[in-house]
Amino acid sequence: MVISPSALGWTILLSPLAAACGIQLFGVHRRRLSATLAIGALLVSFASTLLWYTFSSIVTWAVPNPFQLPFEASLSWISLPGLTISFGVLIDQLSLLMALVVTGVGSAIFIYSTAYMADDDAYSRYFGVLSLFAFSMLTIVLATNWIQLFMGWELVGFSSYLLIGHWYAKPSAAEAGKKAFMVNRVADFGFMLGILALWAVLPVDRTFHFQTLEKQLPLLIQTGVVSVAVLPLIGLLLFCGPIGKSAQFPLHVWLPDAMEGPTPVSALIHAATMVAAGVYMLCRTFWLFEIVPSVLTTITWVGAATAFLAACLALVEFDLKRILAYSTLSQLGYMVMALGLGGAVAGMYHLTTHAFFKALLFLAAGSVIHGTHEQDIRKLGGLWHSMRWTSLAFLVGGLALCGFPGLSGFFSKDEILVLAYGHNAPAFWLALVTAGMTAFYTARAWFIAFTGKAHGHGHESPPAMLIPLGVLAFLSIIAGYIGIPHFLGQHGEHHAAWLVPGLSIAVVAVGLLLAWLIYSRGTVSAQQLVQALALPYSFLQRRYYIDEIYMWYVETVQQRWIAGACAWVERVIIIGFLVNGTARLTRRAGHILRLWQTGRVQTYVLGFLLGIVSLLTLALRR
Amino acid sequence: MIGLAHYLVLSALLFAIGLIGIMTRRNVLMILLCIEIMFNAANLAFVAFAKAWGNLDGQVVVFFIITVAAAEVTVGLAIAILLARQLKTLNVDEVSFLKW
Amino acid sequence: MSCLPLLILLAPALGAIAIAAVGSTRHALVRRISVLATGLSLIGALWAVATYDAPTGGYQHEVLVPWIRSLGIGFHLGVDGISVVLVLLHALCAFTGVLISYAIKDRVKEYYLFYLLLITGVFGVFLSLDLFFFYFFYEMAVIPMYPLIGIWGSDVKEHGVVRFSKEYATMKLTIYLTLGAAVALIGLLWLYVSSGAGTFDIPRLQQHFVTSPLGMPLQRAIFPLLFIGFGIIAPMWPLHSWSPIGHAAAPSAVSMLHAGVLMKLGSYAIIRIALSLLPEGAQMWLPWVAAICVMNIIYGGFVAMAQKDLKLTIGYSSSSHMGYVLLGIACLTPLALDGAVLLMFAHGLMTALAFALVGHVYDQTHTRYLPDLGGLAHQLPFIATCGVIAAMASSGLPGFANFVAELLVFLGGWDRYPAAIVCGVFGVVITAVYMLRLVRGTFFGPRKPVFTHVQDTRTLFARLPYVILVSALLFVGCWPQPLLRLIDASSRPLVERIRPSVALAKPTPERTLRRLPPPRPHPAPSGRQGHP
Amino acid sequence: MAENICFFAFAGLTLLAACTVVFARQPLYSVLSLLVVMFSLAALFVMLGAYLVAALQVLLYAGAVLVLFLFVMMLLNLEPEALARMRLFTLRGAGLVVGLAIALLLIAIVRRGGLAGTWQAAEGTVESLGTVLLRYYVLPFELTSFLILAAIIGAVSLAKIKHH
Amino acid sequence: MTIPLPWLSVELFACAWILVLLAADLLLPEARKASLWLWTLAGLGICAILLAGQAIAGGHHLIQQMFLVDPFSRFFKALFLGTAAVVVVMTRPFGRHLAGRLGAFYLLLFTAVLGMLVLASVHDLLMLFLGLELLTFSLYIMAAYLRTEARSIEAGMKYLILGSLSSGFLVYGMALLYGFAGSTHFEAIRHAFEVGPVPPIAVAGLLLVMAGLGFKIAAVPFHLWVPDVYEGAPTPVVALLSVGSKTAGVVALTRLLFGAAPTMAGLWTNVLAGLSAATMLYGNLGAIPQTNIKRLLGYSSIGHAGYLLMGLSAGSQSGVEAVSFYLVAYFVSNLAVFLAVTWAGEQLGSDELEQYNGLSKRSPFLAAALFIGFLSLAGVPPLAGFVGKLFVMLRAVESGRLWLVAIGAVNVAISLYYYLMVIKRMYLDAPPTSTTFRLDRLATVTLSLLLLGVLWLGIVQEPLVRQILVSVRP
Repeated sequence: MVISPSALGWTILLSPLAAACGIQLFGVHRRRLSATLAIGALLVSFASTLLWYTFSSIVTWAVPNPFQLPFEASLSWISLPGLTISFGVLIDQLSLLMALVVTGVGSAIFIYSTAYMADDDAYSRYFGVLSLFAFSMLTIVLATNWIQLFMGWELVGFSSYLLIGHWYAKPSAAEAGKKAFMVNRVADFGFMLGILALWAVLPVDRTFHFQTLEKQLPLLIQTGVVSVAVLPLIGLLLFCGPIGKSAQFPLHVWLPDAMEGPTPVSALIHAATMVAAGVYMLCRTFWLFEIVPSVLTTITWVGAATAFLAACLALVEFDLKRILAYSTLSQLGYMVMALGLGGAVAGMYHLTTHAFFKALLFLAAGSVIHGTHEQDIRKLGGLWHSMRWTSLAFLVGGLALCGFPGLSGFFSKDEILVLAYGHNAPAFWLALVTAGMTAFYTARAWFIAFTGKAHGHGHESPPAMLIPLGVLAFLSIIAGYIGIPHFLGQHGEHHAAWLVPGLSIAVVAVGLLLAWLIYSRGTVSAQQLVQALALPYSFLQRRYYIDEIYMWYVETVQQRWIAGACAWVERVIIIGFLVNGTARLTRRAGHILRLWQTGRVQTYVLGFLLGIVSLLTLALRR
Repeated sequence: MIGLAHYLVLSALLFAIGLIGIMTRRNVLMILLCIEIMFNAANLAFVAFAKAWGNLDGQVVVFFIITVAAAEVTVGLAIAILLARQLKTLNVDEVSFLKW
Repeated sequence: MSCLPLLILLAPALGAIAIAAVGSTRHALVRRISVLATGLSLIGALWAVATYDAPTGGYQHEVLVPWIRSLGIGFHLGVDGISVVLVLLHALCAFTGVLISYAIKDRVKEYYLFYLLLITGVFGVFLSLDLFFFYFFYEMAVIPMYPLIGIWGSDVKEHGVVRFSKEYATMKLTIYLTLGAAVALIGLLWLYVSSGAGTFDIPRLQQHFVTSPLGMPLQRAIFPLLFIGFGIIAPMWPLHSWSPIGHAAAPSAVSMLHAGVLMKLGSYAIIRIALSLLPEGAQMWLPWVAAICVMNIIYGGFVAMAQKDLKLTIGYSSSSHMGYVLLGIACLTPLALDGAVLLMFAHGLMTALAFALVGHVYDQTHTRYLPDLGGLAHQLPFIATCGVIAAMASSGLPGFANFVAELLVFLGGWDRYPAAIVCGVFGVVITAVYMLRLVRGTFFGPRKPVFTHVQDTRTLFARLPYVILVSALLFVGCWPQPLLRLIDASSRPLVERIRPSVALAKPTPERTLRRLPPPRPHPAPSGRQGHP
Repeated sequence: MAENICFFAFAGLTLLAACTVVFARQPLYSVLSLLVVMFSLAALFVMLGAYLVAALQVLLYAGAVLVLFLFVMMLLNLEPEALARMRLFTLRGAGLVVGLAIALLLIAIVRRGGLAGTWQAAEGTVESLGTVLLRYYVLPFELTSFLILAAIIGAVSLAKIKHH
Repeated sequence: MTIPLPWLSVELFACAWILVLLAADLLLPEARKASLWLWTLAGLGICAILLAGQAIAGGHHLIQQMFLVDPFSRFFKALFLGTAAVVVVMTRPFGRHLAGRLGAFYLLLFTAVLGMLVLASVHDLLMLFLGLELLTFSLYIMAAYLRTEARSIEAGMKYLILGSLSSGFLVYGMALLYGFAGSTHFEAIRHAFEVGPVPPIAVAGLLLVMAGLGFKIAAVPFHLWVPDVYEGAPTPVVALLSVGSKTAGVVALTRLLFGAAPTMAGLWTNVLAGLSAATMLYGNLGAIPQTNIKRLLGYSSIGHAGYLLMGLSAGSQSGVEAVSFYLVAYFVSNLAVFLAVTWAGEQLGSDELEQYNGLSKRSPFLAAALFIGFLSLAGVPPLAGFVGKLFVMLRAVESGRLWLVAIGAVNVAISLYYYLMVIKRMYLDAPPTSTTFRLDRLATVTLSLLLLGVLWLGIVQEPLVRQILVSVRP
């Protein structure tokens, strides 16, 4: 059997879609079938990706390897004169890596879900939507053009909406889903405009196609056909997309709320893959952002701010999943910052390792929730004793997150810090502080929830949940050693400076130490600390009041003032005055006109005579 | 010299007097009388024009108009009788059930 | 001569006649006749779509019978790429509407009689290639709405207090549309008279205007008459207020046709008559139209946001979305016009779906007032699924036809009216706000005890209309090319005739950078090696 | 000269009598004044050479129509007060004004003249008129008979008293 | 001087049949008089046959300079005969009110028909006057025919007073025209207008005659009798008034304007346009607040007069064609409505609109007939009225009076409003009682035929249009 590269590529993309359709059509009331379909399809996808990876790395001499990177296969989706939009798979190092993460981590989480969601009524729906998500995510990853990317972009948003609101009976879940979708919509407003504007800057032969644009754009700018002046605006508009999807400040508000969804969902979508799509998109189209340094600066600062501000929020959070969510925000901030600093490889590297350890952390948290039905860390404690494997997994993940030397997070974060050190000193220091805070809040969660006295009795989770934990833990440990940057095309130039790793290790150590002192040893009372820092603490507790401001805008400004005003205009002016007024006027005219009809015959005669008078006047005037 | 215009002015005045009568009288019978005045005014005009043209057509028309007027009176009186009989009034102002 | 348009048009008409002849108690028979009649039309429409020869373009499947010779009126039916798509839309909505109407239990015979008359009228408009019959069917489609809403509709209530009675709604709708039609009629007659061609035949008038175009002052004067007249039904701001209230008061199957198809008559008429016969007038007025469209989109969206009645919300959303259609028309580029027509199709299906399921919710719960609803996804999983689908389609989620259409409008319009397009993209955000609120408020949330008796659609038959609509939306959304080919075959020549400069913007095939495989019937996984 | 005197005399009489018809309070006076109008008009007709018409005027109008009027008036036996009370309220005032306006307009129109003509009467004797009538106007003549028939039948069927 | 009697056969037979009816009324025993309606119908039928014979022979024949037998007149004569036939059908349920006087009623109906037949052929002012008076006298009497009912008497009285007034103006106008032309023949008058100069006296004469005819047509401001008389008079008479008399007025006006004053078109088209606008607006606006169906139909008939005048105001042959079509459409639609109203009035015991509540449940056929009839009157496709309105408006656009067309268009919506208000009562509101009723067979058949005509003319116009083209062509 000859495996064609395009067939393999399409298989990566389409098998989850097939599973989603299959579940929707046949599996609505068949739980096992649904799960099998979903997992099977994703595994097929994963296997295809691996095969592609393997074949592409084989070096052949006799004939050119058909699995040559980059590879593109596409179908014409819309083909009109002046507009061609294709739908296809673009396979290069970047997409291959991302596809591996999506399908690999995804498979682990799918398997984990079979146990986690075992008691759920909407089991089939869950897997159906999950498969749809996998398809959508792969659409983004393998996109050959902006429109396909945007389609995947929207579809992941939709699946995220469905999955966050999976337990729709819970008002908070329903609201959270809505919020996530809406915030992303706002961001996509800019994104869409960016896509349109980018399309339109080309005077002729407009295209959405990445590779074409990548080749053409520098040429066109050089020849002056495309003005450089418009590109910053386009870049900023396009960056709106990642701000929403990757939950950058100030549109980060949806991600913590998204924790209302089932935990595997949080792991897959709101930690490992979907939220990273923004970063991925920036990498994918880095050729564009490279041209506009001003946008890159903006990106850097947005990323750095997100990293820092989210870390601050994580310091005071008590919900285990929300802590992880803020840490996700923070780490996404790192990635975006890396991109802003010109380090696409570093960003992707961190994305990958983060996908492993953050998925691990979430799945571990899920395991905790599954075992204890509790996610407030203050009500947890001593899980180390009752849930040994889970705790171990959390520990590995946590340490990787902190950037503990030797674990994957250390390497990838280090890349970013090095980059920042080299390019942007303020950002570097901010990132460094953030690293310390990361270590602190991770350790805080660990010490409160996993060590100390047990509050209730949890029970260890079934193997279907533990095995994925093990796999991900393994990946979190080794991901720093398998040469991901190399695969992405970064060669040699290892930084001689030991200063950055050193500083980083020191800061992490300080963070861990502080957390140990406060939460394990109790040397410093957490209570006293809170009282001492009451004002900033409450400020953080209220999440900088950003939610309140948005709420005020949505509920008061938009709903009550703008929509209310429009509705008032509609009701009173257009319907009440113009339309009904005209109707009233007409009826009134009828009432007035018929007043002539007094019933007295002489009034009628008078009318007749008046008519005659006017006719005679006419005759006379002629 | 009395000419056509004299007769026509007379006819116009007569016609207008008839109109005024119709407008000002309230008794159906009086209104019918005033209508007769109007017809007569027209008759006068016809005859005058007949003389002006020197043909007899105008006079013939008057013959018909007189006949029609007579018939009209017949019908009018019949209705007046009905009014008096059924509504006990000949005052047109009182016969105004149908309105608006 | 082709009998296809005759089949499509006469099937519902004969159905109506048959129903008139049937005894008034034989409900099942009446329903069966209706299904048969609309089903035949649907088959005809599908056949017409399948057999329309896009490369040839122009009017096809023509039927021409001289009707009133002395005035140059002919019974001229036929389709081009634009109308064939709308015929299909109408056939789909009509067929599903008839199925949805199974919920009607009162005065069944009269209901279906009027319903089929309405259907006939709308088919007639889409199929007519003669101004007289165009107008004839146009008016004919309006009138059955009166009894349909008046008898089988429902009042629009708020806190249990009637805000708009159905009598008010239906009267307003009928009068408004008649007034609009009358205004358009003046334009049509003026056009006929001043053309000097002595014919009502649209293709012949088009040809006539090629050789002897209408003077600019006349075009400038006639265009607004036609635009406002037909724009009322489109519905164009600020003459839109009949439509949401009409939607809200109508029984669901009627709302389906009303919002799904009837509103498209206006935009279709603008394309078919105002644009194609008055090109210069159109050029002059369309920038203003674009401004109005922005009002439609933004204002309609915000008003929808403030509504608490499900149908009113969808009604205002329709008027907002029709703004995109008009915007696409106003842009007057091939892409935007393609998008506008495709959006008519997509929005028609979407809104039909939305009204169908709101109708089901209303039938079951006897309320459409958002604060009273909630948690219905527990009792109505199928309907809730459709609801989410409709909401997503409405807010332009990729995979649904609406996305493609809106995208095309945006792409096509970007060069012409970037500001309007920005507002249009913003309108998508607004749509998402109220649509999600609607879904959230109706279907999500805790199970409410008052709704324990509420039942989902159970049988496959009852689900059929929803399935048809959703599948059509998805099918076109995933694979729009077949329909776009048809639309483009007719819209491009139209735009090129109006604005010859656009023709220059066509890319030459040699300069396209990537060679693409020709469109395939199925998206089978295949492709071609890109640049190594 | 004599013609002038005659004309003005009869014209004045006509107008005077007509005004009396309109403004008299007693219906009887009105009817009798109308009789005067008829007679003076007949005189004018004679002056205009319309002899037969003048005769018909006297016979038909004065002799038949007005007698009928009187007869009905007696039949209905209504009191004079109720019959005619002239009050100048708005409607009547308006009527007066409009009537005068029409008179003025008509006079103005008539005085613009512009009419051709010989002012040479064709003698409207019985013979000449009869010839014209039955030669050229036989259709209207026949039609008139049915008109009268309709009027009579109608009047009878309206006014006759039920038997039962 | 010989008169070609065959060309007068219809009118002569009508005269003869009037005498037959008179004799029958006098001679037949009371019990047998119920069958008089059949006699009337038979008479109308024979008239129609004679008319058909004339039509086959064809041609234009001007008899004695005053009676023009041409396709145009034959076309409308057929319409008049049809109207009268339907009115006869209407009198069937109504007959019991007329015990003992039915014979005279049919006789008067026939004299009215005779008047209309004459009006269709007029080519002379005197003929016009006599035809008009013959028609009007019959209608005066018939309007007051329910002599025990105050409303009927009042209607008769008002109609008589205003009718006589208008006759007065007509006669005066005739006198002025005669003074201008020296003859009452249309030919002579046309000649005088052509030769010119045209003094004010001629214009005034023409306008006064138009006013007299405007009274028949119910053009504002000569329309004021209409609502009252429609409300008070017996319904079949109202039908005759509204269809027959109005059509006769329009026909006579057409004859007059096109036969006697074609060169004055510049004047009278403007006058007619002004009258038309006022008439449409008054009729349709005034109809809105009405609560009595007959009164409402009265106002609506004023509105229709406006459209008819609009067509005439085009001042062209094609305008007359449009008006002819409109009249036929109006004939079928309005007679269908009146037939239904007659029946409904008999069954409901009143013509108040309240009584029509829920009619669709009490008598679906009647309600459907009113539904279709009203919509046709409003001008909704696929019904006859729509085509009529379209044609009329088309011709008005041709004549360049867009403002008039605009008013006409607005009035379509206004008229639809009040028609729909009645339809709303019939279809949407609850009936006061649930008793149902049916029509007798004759009425059902007639009504069905009329409705079929409404539909047929709405869809297949070509045969009628051709017929009209043939008839109107000079």
